[in-house]
Amino acid sequence: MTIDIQLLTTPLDTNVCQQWVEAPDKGGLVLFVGTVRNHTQGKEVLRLDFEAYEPMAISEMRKIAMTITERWPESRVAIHHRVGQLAIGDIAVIIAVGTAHRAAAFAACQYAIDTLKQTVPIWKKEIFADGEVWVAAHP
Amino acid sequence: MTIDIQLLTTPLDTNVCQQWVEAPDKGGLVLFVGTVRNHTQGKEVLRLDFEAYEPMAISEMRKIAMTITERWPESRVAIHHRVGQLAIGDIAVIIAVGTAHRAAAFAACQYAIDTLKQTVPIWKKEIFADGEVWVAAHP
Amino acid sequence: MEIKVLAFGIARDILGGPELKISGPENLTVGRLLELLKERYPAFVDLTSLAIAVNAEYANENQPISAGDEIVIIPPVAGG
Amino acid sequence: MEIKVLAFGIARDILGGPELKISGPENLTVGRLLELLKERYPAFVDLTSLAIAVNAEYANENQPISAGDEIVIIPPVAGG
Repeated sequence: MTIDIQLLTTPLDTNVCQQWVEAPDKGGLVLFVGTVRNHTQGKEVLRLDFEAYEPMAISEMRKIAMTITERWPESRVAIHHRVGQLAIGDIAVIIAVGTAHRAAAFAACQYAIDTLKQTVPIWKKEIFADGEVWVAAHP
Repeated sequence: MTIDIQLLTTPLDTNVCQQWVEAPDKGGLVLFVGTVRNHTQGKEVLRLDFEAYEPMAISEMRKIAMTITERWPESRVAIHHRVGQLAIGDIAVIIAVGTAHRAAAFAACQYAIDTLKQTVPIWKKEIFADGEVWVAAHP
Repeated sequence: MEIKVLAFGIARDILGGPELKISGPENLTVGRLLELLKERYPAFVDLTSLAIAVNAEYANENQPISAGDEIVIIPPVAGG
Repeated sequence: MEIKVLAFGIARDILGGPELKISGPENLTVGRLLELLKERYPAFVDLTSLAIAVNAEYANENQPISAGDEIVIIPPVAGG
């Protein structure tokens, strides 16, 4: 196996993802780490609640990873996404890609996070002091 | 300070770089991890020896980081490069960039590694079973 | 035909619960289900997007729905 | 004027050591130093590139060299 897909309720670990994609023939690793920011459009965020339609979230993340291994052969991919209640600074997602050369690792990692945000059925609700809002739900 | 530049003879640590660029207002972190590959152009590599013209290597890495903080305001940057004798799989360089949004972090991290390979006075010698060669020295 | 529809995120808030039982014609399609949902819950019209997953795969509007399918309303996703 | 030139990487191998003492004219420039080096060590001509750092900064060919400067030969770099 060259891909590792996980949907977790516990804190994510960059080392675990990095170790998954390391290999003696992989000279370039690129990791994207998405964390919970403390504000959005000027408003202070207290926390974020993530939920997923789990079987489909996993299968859609797997599709992204499989596409990467097809488009950039010999790559290794880890995608870990967290669900549940996250505090400011917590890691929501880690994507790690290892390839022989760095340009492919950058392109594949960016493809993965861009696609994840478009296709993977995960939702997040931003909690403010005066209310809450489902992110991206409304134009 | 928002930049951390290090030239080290000891193993590099992704966590240290990640923690440097984490901040409550940084939602996207991109890390590039460059490791020693076990072959180059079909030949098996036994190990790599890195050396640096140290004061200039540090000042050129600092220029890269300063350019990033100017071009992508409010970014945080860590660049750690190792020197000395490295085995297959060892990490030679880690570049971490944290920004509010991910597109800037990808662009800045790629800019950093591309520029580092062009300007920073660090040299590496690949050691094969039957000889050794200074990388990139000859056309 | 009675089908069960699951909902996540803002779709669950709009339905007022994680599950909806709906009576539709025997030859129900994904497109017709979306129309039924928007008729009954106009708040769905205001969303950035609205999709239906059938058995954990995105379904196009022409796809027929069978009694045993797992049907899920997918409001705009926001992972990462 | 006698100046001291430091060398790293393949430049050190070409010089046969990390340091070279060289006698040049009083109005020595970086460009003239590069010419002197290539005349004395033709192996420098075969490199992908060759630069000179003066006091830890890349120097252009017109830059004059003074007696106290730290002069370093920079063969093709390969960090990362």
